[in-house]
Amino acid sequence: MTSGGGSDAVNGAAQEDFDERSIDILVSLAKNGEIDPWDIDIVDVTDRFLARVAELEKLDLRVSSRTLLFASMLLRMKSDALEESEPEDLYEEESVEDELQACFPALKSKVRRHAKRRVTLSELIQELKKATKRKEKSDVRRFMQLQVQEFDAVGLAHSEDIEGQVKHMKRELKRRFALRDQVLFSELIVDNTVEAIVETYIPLLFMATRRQIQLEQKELFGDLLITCKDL
Amino acid sequence: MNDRDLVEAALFVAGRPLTLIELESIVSIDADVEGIVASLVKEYGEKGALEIVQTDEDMVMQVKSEYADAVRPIAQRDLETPVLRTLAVIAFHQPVTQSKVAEIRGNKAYGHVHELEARKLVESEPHGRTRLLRTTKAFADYFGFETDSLEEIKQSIGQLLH
Amino acid sequence: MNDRDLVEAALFVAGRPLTLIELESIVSIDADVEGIVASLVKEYGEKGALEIVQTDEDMVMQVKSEYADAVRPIAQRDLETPVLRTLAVIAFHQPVTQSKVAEIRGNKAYGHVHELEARKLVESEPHGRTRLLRTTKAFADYFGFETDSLEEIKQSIGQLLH
Repeated sequence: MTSGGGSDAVNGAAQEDFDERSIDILVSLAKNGEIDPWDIDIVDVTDRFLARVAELEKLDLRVSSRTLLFASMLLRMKSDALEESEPEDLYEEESVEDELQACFPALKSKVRRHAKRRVTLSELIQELKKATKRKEKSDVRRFMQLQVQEFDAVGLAHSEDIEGQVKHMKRELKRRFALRDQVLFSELIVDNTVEAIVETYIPLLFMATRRQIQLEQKELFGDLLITCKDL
Repeated sequence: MNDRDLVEAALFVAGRPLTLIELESIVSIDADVEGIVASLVKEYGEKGALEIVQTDEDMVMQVKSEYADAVRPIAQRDLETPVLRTLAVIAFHQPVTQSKVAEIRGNKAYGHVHELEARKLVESEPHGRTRLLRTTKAFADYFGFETDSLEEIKQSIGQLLH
Repeated sequence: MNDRDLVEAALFVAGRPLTLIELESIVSIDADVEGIVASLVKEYGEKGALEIVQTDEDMVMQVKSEYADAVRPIAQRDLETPVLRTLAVIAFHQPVTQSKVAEIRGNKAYGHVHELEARKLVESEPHGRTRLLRTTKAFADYFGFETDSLEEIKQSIGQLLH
């Protein structure tokens, strides 16, 4: 595997090439010691992956669009990782050179009782009832998602004229940036369908990677704030 | 600081039975720990909601049984709710694959199964690419099932569920 | 069962500060919980190794400070060391953004902050895309600071550091 160049992305091989290239980026990060493959920190990997994507400007366009989608998946994982941290994280060993190790014993807490009681059978049954209810709800949600998934976002990104979309978006944004510094993603959506949202989002991703704009999301699932950088 | 108070403080913070040796490790060298415990048992027995119970081997400070039910909702449980919920799903569907449990409970279930195995409430064996989970004898003991037969446990749970 | 004993049992099993509302939920409907707590505070204060401490919002049963060090080895660990260390970082740098804490302590810090907020030792408010963290009155209380002024707490910790 080589990173960057050598593009023989002919239709059938495109998917494989994408996978290879994305993984290639990760492997080269690992080789350079920038990530530890046995201890992946998704937040860190995402940041480094995005930085590397930005470096690889000469990528074949089709492959690059898939790589960006890959990056957006990583970003999603990153936000999930930031949102919730598994409880087992709490008990991981700490590195010994922590400078605060020596200081904290000096802060002594009050001594309270921390006994825990056993769970009763009826509490176990209560939880089973709740688990069953939740499952029913999530089944309904999954069914509804299936309807949406029939639309293939990846396929769209792959087949459409991305550069054309980027150009169009650039014009649209320049017009708006002439009047103010920031634009909301929701303003750009002409039609509230999944297709229209993805068609608006993908060119923005390209422009963000090329550092022409900056995308910011203040809160999870909130609106995207677009700032002009170098249009 | 007197030895009576040290023993009282130790029994309070431990939250579990303490042995004579453990108590002796914190009081002054010539203290009569057995005598102190005996007088604490009497003193606590006479008034209040707490008691000190002594067996041959150890002694514990606890809530008198008549108050136990009333304050149970306030006491912290030794299994966190999400983990307990995963355990309930396993107990009801067992023997059940880990992937099925993850499907019902989400990916966090893998961590929960890990904890439940460490607590020896659940055991697993390889099953294709996933693992097959079931509850253990320790689970039956913990929840007061008279049997550790999976079928009978599932039946009991099924009856309680409806 | 009497209400005084129910309050005593509740404070014992909780192992954490209880609010008036929590206590009221277990005693009889016409009980004077505040009066009961006040008399328990007095009663415990007069003798023995335990105390009941009441603040504006809540009350807790704990070991009197003169016995704390002696029985600390017996007490079950409360906050795990990594969580304590994150708390120390917050207390020393406060008010501090969650992202800054994560930068110092790694991504595990998000889980730690979650636990510290649940324990009410740390509180947060939105701050741009991250959150601004500071210690609470309960923190000052739990670690025996005489003040809950952030500046004074930071200074005390700074002195301990050097």
